[in-house]
Amino acid sequence: MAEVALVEAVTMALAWEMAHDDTVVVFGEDVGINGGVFRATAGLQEKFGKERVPDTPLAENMIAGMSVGMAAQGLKPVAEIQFMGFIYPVVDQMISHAGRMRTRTRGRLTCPMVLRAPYGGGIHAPEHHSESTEALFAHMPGIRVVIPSSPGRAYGLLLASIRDPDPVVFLEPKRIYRSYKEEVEDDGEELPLDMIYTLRDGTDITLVAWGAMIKETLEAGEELERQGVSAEVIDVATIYPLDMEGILESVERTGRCVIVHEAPRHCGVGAEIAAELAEKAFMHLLAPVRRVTGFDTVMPLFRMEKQYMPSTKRIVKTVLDVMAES
Amino acid sequence: MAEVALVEAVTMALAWEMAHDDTVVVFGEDVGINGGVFRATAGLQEKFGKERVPDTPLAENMIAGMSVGMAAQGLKPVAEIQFMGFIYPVVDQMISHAGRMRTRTRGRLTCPMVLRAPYGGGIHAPEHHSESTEALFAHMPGIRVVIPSSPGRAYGLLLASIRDPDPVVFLEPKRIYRSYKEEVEDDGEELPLDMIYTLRDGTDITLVAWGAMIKETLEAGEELERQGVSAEVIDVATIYPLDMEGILESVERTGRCVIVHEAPRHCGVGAEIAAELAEKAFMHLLAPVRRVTGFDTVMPLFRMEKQYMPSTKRIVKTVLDVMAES
Amino acid sequence: MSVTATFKIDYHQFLDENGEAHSDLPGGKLPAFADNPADLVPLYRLMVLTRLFDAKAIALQRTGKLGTYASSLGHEATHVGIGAAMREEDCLAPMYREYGAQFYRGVKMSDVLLYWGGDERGNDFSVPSHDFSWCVPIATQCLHAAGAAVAFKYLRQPRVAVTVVGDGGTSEGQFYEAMNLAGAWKLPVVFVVSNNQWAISVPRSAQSAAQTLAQKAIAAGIPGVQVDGNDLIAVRWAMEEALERARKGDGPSMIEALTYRLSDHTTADDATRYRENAEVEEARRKEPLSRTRKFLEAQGVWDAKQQEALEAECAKQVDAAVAEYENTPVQAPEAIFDYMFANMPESLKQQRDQHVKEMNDG
Amino acid sequence: MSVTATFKIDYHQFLDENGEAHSDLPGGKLPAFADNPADLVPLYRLMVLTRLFDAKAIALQRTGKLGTYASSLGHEATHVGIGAAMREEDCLAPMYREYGAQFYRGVKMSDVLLYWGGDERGNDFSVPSHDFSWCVPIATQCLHAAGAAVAFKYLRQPRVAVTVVGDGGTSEGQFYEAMNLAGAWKLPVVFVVSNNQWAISVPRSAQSAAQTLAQKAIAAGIPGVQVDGNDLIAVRWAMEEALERARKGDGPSMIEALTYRLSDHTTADDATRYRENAEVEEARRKEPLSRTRKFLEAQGVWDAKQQEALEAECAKQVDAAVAEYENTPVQAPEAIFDYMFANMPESLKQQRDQHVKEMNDG
Ligand SMILES: Cc1ncc(C[n+]2csc(CCOP(=O)(O)OP(=O)(O)O)c2C)c(N)n1
Ligand SMILES: Cc1ncc(C[n+]2csc(CCOP(=O)(O)OP(=O)(O)O)c2C)c(N)n1
Ligand SMILES: [Mg+2]
Ligand SMILES: [Mg+2]
Repeated sequence: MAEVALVEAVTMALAWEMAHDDTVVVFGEDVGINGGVFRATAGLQEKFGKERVPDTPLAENMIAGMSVGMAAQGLKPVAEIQFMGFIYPVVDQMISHAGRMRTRTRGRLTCPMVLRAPYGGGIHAPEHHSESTEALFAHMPGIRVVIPSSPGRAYGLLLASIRDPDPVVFLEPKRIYRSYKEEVEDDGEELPLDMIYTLRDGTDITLVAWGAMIKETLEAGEELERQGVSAEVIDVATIYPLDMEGILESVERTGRCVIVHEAPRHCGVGAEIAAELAEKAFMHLLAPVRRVTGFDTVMPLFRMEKQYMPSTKRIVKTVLDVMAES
Repeated sequence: MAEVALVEAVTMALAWEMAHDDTVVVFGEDVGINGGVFRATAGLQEKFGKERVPDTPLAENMIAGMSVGMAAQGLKPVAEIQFMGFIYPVVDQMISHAGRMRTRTRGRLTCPMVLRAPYGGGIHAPEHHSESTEALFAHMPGIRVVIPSSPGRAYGLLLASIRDPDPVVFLEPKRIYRSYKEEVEDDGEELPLDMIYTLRDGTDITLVAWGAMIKETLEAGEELERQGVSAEVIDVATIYPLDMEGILESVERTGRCVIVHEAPRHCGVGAEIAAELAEKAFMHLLAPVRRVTGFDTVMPLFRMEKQYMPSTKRIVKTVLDVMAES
Repeated sequence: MSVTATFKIDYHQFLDENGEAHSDLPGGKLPAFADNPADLVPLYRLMVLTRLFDAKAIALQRTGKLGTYASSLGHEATHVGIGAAMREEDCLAPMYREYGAQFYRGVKMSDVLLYWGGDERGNDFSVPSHDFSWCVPIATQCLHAAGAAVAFKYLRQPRVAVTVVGDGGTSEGQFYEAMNLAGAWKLPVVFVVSNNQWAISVPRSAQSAAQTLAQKAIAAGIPGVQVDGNDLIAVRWAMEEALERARKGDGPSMIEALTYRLSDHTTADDATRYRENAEVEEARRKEPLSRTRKFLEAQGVWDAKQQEALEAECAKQVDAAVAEYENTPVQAPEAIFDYMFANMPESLKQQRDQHVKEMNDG
Repeated sequence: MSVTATFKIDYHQFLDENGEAHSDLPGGKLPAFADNPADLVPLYRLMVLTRLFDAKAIALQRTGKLGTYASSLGHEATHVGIGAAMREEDCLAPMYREYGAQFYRGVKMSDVLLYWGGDERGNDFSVPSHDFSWCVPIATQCLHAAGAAVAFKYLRQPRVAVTVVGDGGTSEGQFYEAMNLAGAWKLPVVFVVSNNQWAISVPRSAQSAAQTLAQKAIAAGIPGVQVDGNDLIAVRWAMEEALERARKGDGPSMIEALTYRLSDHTTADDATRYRENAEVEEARRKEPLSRTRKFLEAQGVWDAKQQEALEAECAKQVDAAVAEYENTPVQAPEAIFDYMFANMPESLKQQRDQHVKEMNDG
């Protein structure tokens, strides 16, 4: 069993699935000899050849559109978009075709594709390199949006995403690509999609987060423990479809919820979760559901990006406010 | 004072502003001699010439990108996207540039552009012609999203949108383009953006809607009156930024809220409103906030589209459920 | 200064407007597939069927029995020429009016009616089961064809993807991106530009300063050629050349077929608003059916009696398709949900169950 | 069969790798702007400044004082050639490494440092106040230039928009859409393809089957030309031709400048992973500075002493810019919010006020 970082778990899952399924093809800008700008595809071209790991011309909409065509005709494309800030040209093909192919043709043609992209801020990157716009994809019918927050979940969820017969947007929290390693068995075992992962048990409040923000949220859980508040921490993992049963079960127990995400607040995925709670946990809520999120601004250039990112401190403070309100 | 339908009010506003501001240029696919596929630009090319009302080559991303360039260099582009189903190629230019130009350059360059598009279902149109994806734009920092629901508001809000120094996505509910006429004075008077419009006073529950769904929501208000429930009806009008003060004021009074929209439920704008209420109206809510929305599916082709669209009946039933819960 | 690259665009026509073979043919004769003119009769028959179907569909729309419909009037040679040149195992990624090509490949008239009648089942062709369905977002289908070609090449299948895009569609970046990819990767794909001179109300001249649309292939470094799109033989010939090239592994090509949209853009359009009748009349003189018929008659393989019989037979077939369409009951409420995912999410199941319940409760 | 259109792509070079004037010049001599070689000295000085600045910026990044930085090493002739040909009132829509062009137009070295140092104020050039700032999403700037050109044409201003895009960027649909619009509307805009042979790790040959990138102009029906991008005179000459054409109302054109990215893609890249040192060495022999210097020395307008003085002077200027950069305090917390809208929404005000409060509370 190997100790791997999140980005290495991605590579490991890609390699496993390529070795076991001939129809899996990995491609994108600079994924070949360069192994991807974050090295997520490092070594794959060497191992599987240029035809299975080709560099594409530089065009993201093209990458999405060709994936749709490949997926409809018997392949399992796993395409990389270099940064989420450059993913927007794919919106058209994803919403107009990827998410529709099955229902449009009553199941005659399908679209088993995965679009991978590193996302999120906090790595001192240039303009457009720190985006968190998962909510755009979560609003598209027919498309799963999956975000791992640990090496193990990166491995298992990516395998499940590739094997899923429908399109998946798989967003990788690049801030924690290499922040720590954990043991991950390279056994081809997938982890279930459409399901939350409870990372910390608690009784007073439920903290809901995903991606890199899991780090701050778990830290907040520790800090709150010290201050006498028992926080449950949930990794949503699949952003659409949401496992609302799982979240509700927790919130009904704790009676309180704070949702944490890096994306802008307005119409972020946190809004959907809070709205569902407002409807379905109404009788159980002891305090308002609050969100700790990015601002409704453009992510500032990196000199000030830390101010934009939800901090452990902001999470703790919000939780204490919520505790005080009930 | 003329009796005009909503689409005619759009034309009237465009003509007024073109007559009074030389920098306003109207363009898009088929907007010229054809006057737009819905006739929203009818007569403008004749009146203002080909240079001010040109047909563009067929490319939506191009329309958005050239608008950014025009707006940054002294013009006020008012571009039409033929249907919201074809708006997705603009996402890149809007999120990467239109919404960023001012903050990126610390105000040196700005982007006073308007992107108009008819949106919504219910007119028996072909595939891709019935989309309601306002939530995608509402999640983009720096961009206003405005939706009128009457001829008068179409006129006043479009004028305000063109005059606003920042980018506006102006979505026109095509199902009610010609469903009725009302008197609109062609006096160049704008209506305020960033503000709700209360269309019906009530004391028991607040119904929040926008666009064409205002019709069913008002009908539901009438029907509920007959059943002894006094419903306030709010037209949100500006989808981002939301006038949450206005909505909160009402919900704090009524203690109940149902939100209605045609777009898919998951991560729709209704989620943001419900989330805000869950946080800020917590102490005032007598019942869960419910949403009556489109399904999390692709809008079915038109033989079944009526089933998809929120009906007056579904709204009434939901309101009665909410009343029963408190 | 030196010249670093030179290019030319050829134009091909075999049959002129009167159905007479062009004097200046390559090798002095028609392509092999036209050696025996009787072999062209089935193609002509399909052109006639397509046109009669088209008229019927418009009539259905006018009487409220069909939704908006995109006519193929005037495009029959281009469309049937494409269909006839392709093999069954090839894959078509059409836009929204290539019925002639699709009928040749097995799509049923009732499929077309269902689709424009607002029923997804129109896209569920039993044959050709691997073809893409109609594609409304302009030019997006070009990338699907390129992707399909990636699959064929990767899977070592001797198949070719064919896509059709309009003159208007050549202004979309996706069209160019698809050709560029196809060129860079030498993909087995053929791009057909159906240049019918109009994109709704926008004339070809307003789309681009390029003298020909075929020259857009130069940007991708792939062969581009212009043909008379109302000449069945020219279209089929150019298609066969391109398909052969692709099948041999020599990569993609592009064909600009010059035709004319004799109808309104769709039944929702009124072309008299923006174009001169004289232009339409002029184009009508070049339309494909009469010239094909004249050619076949001159070759002695067709006559007025056969024409009459054909028209009667086509009318029957069309009526049968209409009956099939009209007798297709609406889908069950579940159908809105059931094809969204192979593994339906819990939340969607809940929406479905509630909806079905509400529909049943009336 | 007939030939319906023919095209050719010219290649221009005035100074060869050794700084010697090409034997086969149009009209037998250099362009007018080079009549007096001394006039080229300021351009050369700027090329040297740009290169020294570049080395300093990389050093700053290596020592943690700057973020990721995109080097312009090897592109100086292309960039300064562009800048020198433009008028003040023209408008540049750059990508992210055209410092030479931007310095010529008035952008300060400290602006560049601020931008890559993560501070928006780097985009707030006081001069040229109408130019676009750096553009990271590849090829999107092409449409801004086309839009700017629409504005200039509409406002009857004799101004031209200029945009620069990379060889990789020519694969993006936006590049093509912008050229196509410019052609169709005869816009005063010049597209420069800075073909430095690499798009990060992807070589030019993998981007497109097109033999030249200049021929992509043919798709848009606009003039396209290829020049030696390491030849300052060729770049400036082609730019002046194109600008003149545009200013006269004769529409857009495209210039492919052949150069080479001698550096890593950015400081975040390691080019040794994917390209051979031999190739880089070969390219280094053709780099622009030494050939310009040799030419000027041969013309008697430059010598080693001047060079030495220049380098000292540049070092001082660069140091001053670095000091200015390093002494720029971080913006106030409000700055995250204050430029989002002219009329700030209430909800954003609340977010701002809360954030400012939290920052003040520590
Ligand atoms: C991306 C996109 N934009 C706009 C439309 C609306 N629209 C439908 S057909 C059409 C014109 C297409 O013209 P052309 O490509 O020449 O094809 P034709 O209809 O003439 O066969 C337009 C603008 C669309 N379907 N898709
Ligand atoms: C739309 C988009 N996709 C991907 C990237 C990431 N990226 C940055 S530079 C680059 C390569 C650009 O190559 P080229 O256009 O040749 O310009 P060069 O950097 O060589 O000057 C890539 C892929 C980006 N910035 N924008
Ligand atoms: Mg056309
Ligand atoms: Mg390059």
